[in-house]
Amino acid sequence: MMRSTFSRTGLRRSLLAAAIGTAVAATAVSNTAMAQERELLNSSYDIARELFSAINPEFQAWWQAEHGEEIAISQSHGGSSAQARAIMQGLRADVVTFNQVTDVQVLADAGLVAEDWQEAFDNNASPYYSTTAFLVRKDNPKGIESWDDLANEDVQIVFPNPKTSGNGRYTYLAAWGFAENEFDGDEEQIQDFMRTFLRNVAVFDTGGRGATTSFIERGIGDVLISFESEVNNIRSEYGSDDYEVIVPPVSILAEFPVAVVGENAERNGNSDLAQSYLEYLYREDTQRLLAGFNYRVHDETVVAEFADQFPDTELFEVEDVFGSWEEAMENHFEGGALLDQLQRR
Amino acid sequence: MRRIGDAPAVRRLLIGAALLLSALFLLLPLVAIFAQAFSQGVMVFWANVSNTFTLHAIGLTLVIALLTIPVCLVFGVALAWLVTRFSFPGRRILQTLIDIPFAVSPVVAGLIYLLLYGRNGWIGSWLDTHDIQLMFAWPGILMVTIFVTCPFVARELIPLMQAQGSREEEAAVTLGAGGWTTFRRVTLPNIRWALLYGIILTNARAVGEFGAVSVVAGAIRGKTNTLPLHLEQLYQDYNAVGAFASAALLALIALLTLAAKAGLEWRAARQEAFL
Amino acid sequence: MSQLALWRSGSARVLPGFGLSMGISVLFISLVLLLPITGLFGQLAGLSLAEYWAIITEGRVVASYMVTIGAAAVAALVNAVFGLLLAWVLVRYEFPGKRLLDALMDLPFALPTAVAGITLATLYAGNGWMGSLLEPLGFQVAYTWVGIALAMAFTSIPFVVRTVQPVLEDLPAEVDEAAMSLGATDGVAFRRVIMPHLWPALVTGTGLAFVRSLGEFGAIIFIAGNMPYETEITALMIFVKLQEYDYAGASAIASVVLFVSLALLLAINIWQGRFVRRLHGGKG
Amino acid sequence: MSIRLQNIAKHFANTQALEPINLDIHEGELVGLLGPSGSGKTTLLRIIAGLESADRSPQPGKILFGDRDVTNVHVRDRRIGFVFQHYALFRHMSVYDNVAFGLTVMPKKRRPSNGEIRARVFRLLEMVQLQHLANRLPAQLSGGQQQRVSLARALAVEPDVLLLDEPFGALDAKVRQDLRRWLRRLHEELNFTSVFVTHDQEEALELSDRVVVMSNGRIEQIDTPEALYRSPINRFVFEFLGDVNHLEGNVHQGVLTCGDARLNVDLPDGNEELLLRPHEVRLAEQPSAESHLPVTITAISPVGAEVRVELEADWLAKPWLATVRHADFEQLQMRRGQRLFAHPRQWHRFPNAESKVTEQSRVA
Repeated sequence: MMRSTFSRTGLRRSLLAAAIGTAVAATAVSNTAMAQERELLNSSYDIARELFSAINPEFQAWWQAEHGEEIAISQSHGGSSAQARAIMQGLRADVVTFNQVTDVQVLADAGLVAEDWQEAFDNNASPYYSTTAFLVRKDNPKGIESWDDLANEDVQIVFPNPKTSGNGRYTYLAAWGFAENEFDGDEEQIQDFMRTFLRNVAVFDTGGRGATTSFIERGIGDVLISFESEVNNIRSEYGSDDYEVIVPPVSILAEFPVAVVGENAERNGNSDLAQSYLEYLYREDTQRLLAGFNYRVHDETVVAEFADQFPDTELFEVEDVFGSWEEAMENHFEGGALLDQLQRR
Repeated sequence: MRRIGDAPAVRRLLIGAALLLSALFLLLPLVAIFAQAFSQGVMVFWANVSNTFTLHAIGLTLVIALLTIPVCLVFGVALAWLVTRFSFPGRRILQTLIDIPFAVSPVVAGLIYLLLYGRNGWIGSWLDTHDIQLMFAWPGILMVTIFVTCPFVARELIPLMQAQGSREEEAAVTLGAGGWTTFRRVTLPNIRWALLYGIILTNARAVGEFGAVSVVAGAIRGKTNTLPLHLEQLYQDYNAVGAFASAALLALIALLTLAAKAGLEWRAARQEAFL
Repeated sequence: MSQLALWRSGSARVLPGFGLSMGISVLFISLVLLLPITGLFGQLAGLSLAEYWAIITEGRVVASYMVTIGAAAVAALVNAVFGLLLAWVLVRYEFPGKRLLDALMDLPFALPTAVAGITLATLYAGNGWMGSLLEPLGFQVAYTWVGIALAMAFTSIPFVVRTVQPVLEDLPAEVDEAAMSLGATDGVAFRRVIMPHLWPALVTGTGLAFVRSLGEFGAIIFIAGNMPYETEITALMIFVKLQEYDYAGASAIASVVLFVSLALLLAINIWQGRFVRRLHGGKG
Repeated sequence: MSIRLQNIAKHFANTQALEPINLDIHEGELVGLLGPSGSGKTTLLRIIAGLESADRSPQPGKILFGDRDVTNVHVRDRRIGFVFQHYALFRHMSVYDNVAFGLTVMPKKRRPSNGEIRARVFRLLEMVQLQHLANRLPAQLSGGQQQRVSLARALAVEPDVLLLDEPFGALDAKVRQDLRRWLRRLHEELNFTSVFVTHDQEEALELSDRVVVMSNGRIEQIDTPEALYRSPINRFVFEFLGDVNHLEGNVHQGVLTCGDARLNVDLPDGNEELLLRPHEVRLAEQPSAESHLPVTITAISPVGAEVRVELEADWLAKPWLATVRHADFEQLQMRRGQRLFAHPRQWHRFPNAESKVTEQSRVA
C-alpha cells in the first residue's frame, strides 16, 4: 500500500514537472521570436548558408545606418526546388535567392513573384553567376581537363542527382552542351557520350553537399563536379594541397536569380526591405564579398580585382543550347524524358 | 534447473555471438557518433553545442516533444480504453487505423499535411485568408510529430489492458466508484509502467523525427529548425564535427531514454517480485 | 440511430467512459490520421487510371521497388535470425552485461534515423572504421544495396527482439523439460517444441521490421549511393517526384507503399489472431 | 528397474533444499513422496529425473537405476517418463503428435517405423481411453484428459521409471479419484517402477506401496501406508498424516488436568501434550472414572461412512474433531449445542519433537 501510493505520487510529480518544463520552454521560444521588430526571410539554395551569413550582418548595419531601424534577417536553406515548393505551400519568404531560373519561374507562374521578375534587377535579376567546374585529386592522376575526359572508361564521377538537385541539372546540361558542340549536334553521338558520362557516376547524392561528402570524406570518385564557386570553396576548406580545381574550356553559365516574393513581402510589410536587400547584392562591396566566395560578378571594378581568380572560359547559356529552361526541363528532366532514357539499363 | 541450450559450449557460443554482433552492429555506431563529435576536442564540441542556433534547436525539439506527449497520452489511453473495455462494431478497424503512421513513410506523412494545411490545401487556403500559419511554423512541426508518434502509447497499452481484462474495473464500479475514480484508482496503477514506456517511446520518436518534419518545417535556422534538421544542415555545411555534436546530443537523449526505460523495467520487475 | 441505442444498452456497457473515449478516439483518428490521408487520395483523384498505372510501373520506379523489397527482405531475414538469437540470449542466459545488452536493443528506436544514417555511412565508407576493414576483402557495403539492407536492418532490429522476447519469457520451463524427458536433443527440441511457439511472434516481428524498412528514408539515403536502377529506393522516388513538383506522382508511388504496408500489417494481424486462437482454444 | 539414491543433497543459493538423502526404491514399486510445500519432495523427484543436478560438494551423491549409474546422465538419456504437474503438453501439437513425440525424436537407428509408432500411439491412447480425441489440440481437452495424454506421452518411450510431479494436483476431487484408481491399475498391469510427488496424504496412502514422508529437506519416515499410519515415527509424521486433536495439561499423580477437564494417565508429573486421531475419540452422555472431558457439539457433517462431529469446550484451545459411526450418532441423537463427554480410546505422545524418538500410546 505504502509502496503504491509512493510511486503514484512519483508519477504525478514527473507529469507535473513535464508540464512546467513545457510552459517554461514554450515561453522561452516565443520570447526569442517576439524580441525582434521587422524580420526579413531569405529563402535560398542549400549551399549559400555561409554566403548569406556573411552578407546579412553587412546589410543589417547598412540599413540601420540608412534608416535607423534595427531589423532581423532569417535564412532558410534547402534544395532550390524544395524551397520554391515550400513557398508555394505557404513558407512566408520575402525574397528568394536561388541557383536556378526555373525555381523562380515556378513562383512567378503561381503568382507569388511578379511576372517580369527578370527585368526587376540587372543582369536578368542575377547579381552573380558561376559555371560548372571540376575538383580532382592531387596532381590530377586521371588527367582530366575537359568534359570528354569524363567519358573515359576508368573515370569515376561524383555529382548530385539531376532529379533532386539544381546543381546536378547544371552539370548534366553543361555536359550535354559540350557534346552538342563537340559532335555538331549529332543526336546519336551526343546520347552515346551522355550515356557513358552518366554510367561513370559513382554516387548520386541528393544534393551538392552530399556529393561533396562522398568525394571528400568517403574518398569516392576521381572528380567532383559542382559550381566553380563551390569547388573553390571546398578546396580552400579541405586543403589546397590535396585537390585541384579544373575549369573546363567550355561550360555552362549558371545564373543565380533573385526575386522579391511580392505577395509575402507585402503581407509582412517588408516590400521596401526586400527590394533594398536584393539591390544591395549589386553594390560594389557586396560584389567583392561575393567574389571572395568564388562567385563571378558583374561589377567592373571587382571583376578587374579578381581577374586572376576566374580563368577565361567559354560560357554558353541554357537558352543557347536548349531553347529555354522550360524546354530543357521538359525534354531532359521530366519523368520518362531524356535523362531517364539515358540511364535506362 | 536444466533447460534447452544450457550446455556450456552452446551457451558460450550463443552469448558470444550475440555480444559480438551487437557490439559491431549497435554499439559501434554509438561509439562512432561520440568519437566523431569529440574528434577535435572537447572545446570544439562545446563551441558547437553552445552555438545559438544549436541551443534554439534543442529548445524547439524539447518543446515539441513535451507538447506531443500529453496529446498522445490522452489519445492513447482513450483508444486503449475504448477497444479493450467495450465491444462495438468497427473495433478492429479502429485498431488497424492506428497503424497508419507505421505504414506511411515519414516524408509522405509530411507531404499529406502540407497538401492539406499548406497555402494551396483546402484547409490551408482558408487558414491563409485568416492569416493563420500552421505549416513552416512550429504548429506544423507539432502536428506531423503527433501524427508519427500517436500509435506508441496506444500500442503499448492495448495488449496489456486486453490481457488484464476488465474485471477489476467492474468490481470498482459495483462498489460505486465513478468513471474517473475507477480509472485513476484501479486502471492507472495497473498500466502505469506500460504508460510510461509508451511515453518514453513517444518522446524518443518526437525528438528524433526527421523526414516528416523536414517537409513542413521550412528549415529556417533559429526558428523552425529542430535538432535533427539542424544536424543535417551542419552536415551540409561541411561541419561534420558540428553535425556529430548534435548527433551526440540526440544520442545522449536516446541513451537517457534507454536508461529511463531500463530503470522502469527494473522497478516494475522488482515490484512484481514483491507481490 | 436506433441501432446505436441498441448496442449502447448491451451488457458490455457496464464500464463508464464509452462516450468519452469513443469521442476522443474518433475525433483524433479523423483529424490527425484520416483527414490528411484524404489529401493523398485527393491528389490521386487528379490522375486517370492509365496515368496512375504509368507512374507506378515506370521502369526506374519498378527497379526501386525491387531494390527496396529485396533489401528489406534481406534485412528482415537477417533480423529474424539475429533478433531470435538476441531474444534467446537475453531470456535464457545470465551473463555480465546482460542488462546493458537489453537496453541497447532499443537504441535503433531511440536514435533518430538521420543520425543512424550519417553514422552508418561514416562507419562503412571505404575510409571508415568498418569499411577500411571490409573493402580490402572485396566487400563493399556503403553505396551498394548491402548498405541499404544494413541501414534497414539497423533501424528495424528491435521489432523482432521485442516481439519474440516476451513470448520466450512466457514459455514455461516445463515445455523444455517435457521435451528433454522424452529424449529430444537440444536441436530437435528447439525446432519442434520451442520454435512453434515462437513462430507467431517471429513472423509478426519480422513482418513489422519489413514494413518499417519499406518506408525508411532518413537512415538509408546517406548510405545508399542512389544510383538509378541499382541503389535507388522507393522512398527516394517519392522524394524525387516532390522535387519535380509532381505531387500526384509522389502520391501515386506513396499510395503503393501505403497499400502494401497496410495489407501486410492487416495480414499479420489476422494471421496472428488465428494462430493465438488455435493455441488457446476458443472458437477452434 | 530399481532406483538407488546415495547421499543426494541440493543447495539453492544459500538454502539447503535437500539434506543428504539415501533412498532405495525396489523394482516395480509405486512410491509416493509426501510432504508439505517446501519439504524438498519435488526437488528430489526432479533430481531423480535429471532435471536438476544434485550437489557435487561436499560429497558427490550417486543415482543408480538398477546397475546403471545415471548420476551424470542427461535427462534425455536417462530413459525416464516424467508427468508434469500442469501437464506441459505441447500446445501446438495434436494429442497424437504429443504422444508420438518421444518416439519420433529417437535417433534413427533406434526409432521405430512410422507404422509401428502409429500402432504404439494408438495402443497407448486406447489405454488412456482417448483414441477418439487423437486429432484434437490440447486446448480442446479437459484437465483430466490432458493429464491422461501427458501420461500416455511419458509411457510411449517405454521408460525405465515413471516419475509424476503432483499428477492430480490441478484436478477436481471426482476426477482425481478416478485417475488415482486408474493409475494404480495401470501400474499393476505394466509393473514399472514409479515415483510420484503429492502433498495430499490421502492420495499418498491410497496409491503407494511405500510412502516417503519428507519435511524441510529431510526424509522423516519411509514405510508402507499402513505402518505409517499406525506407527508414525515422530510428531511431524503423525500430524501430517491426518487430523489431530490436541490435549494439553498438567499431570499430577497420574491425573492430567486442564480447566475442568480430567484424564487418568500413567505418566510422571509435569506438563504434557497428548494427541488423538478423530476416530480415537468416543462420545458418551456420561463421564467415566478414567476421564471427565465435557464438550459441546458445534457442527455435524453426516456425509460419508462416518459422521464428523466438531467439539468445543472452555478447556480446549482448538476445537476437536471426532468421527462417529452412524449407529452411535443416531443412538445419542446428536445435535448442535448438545453437551457430551469425550472418552479417548487411545492417545499418542511425542515428548520431544526435536529428537523424534519416542512414540507412546495406551489403550484406555
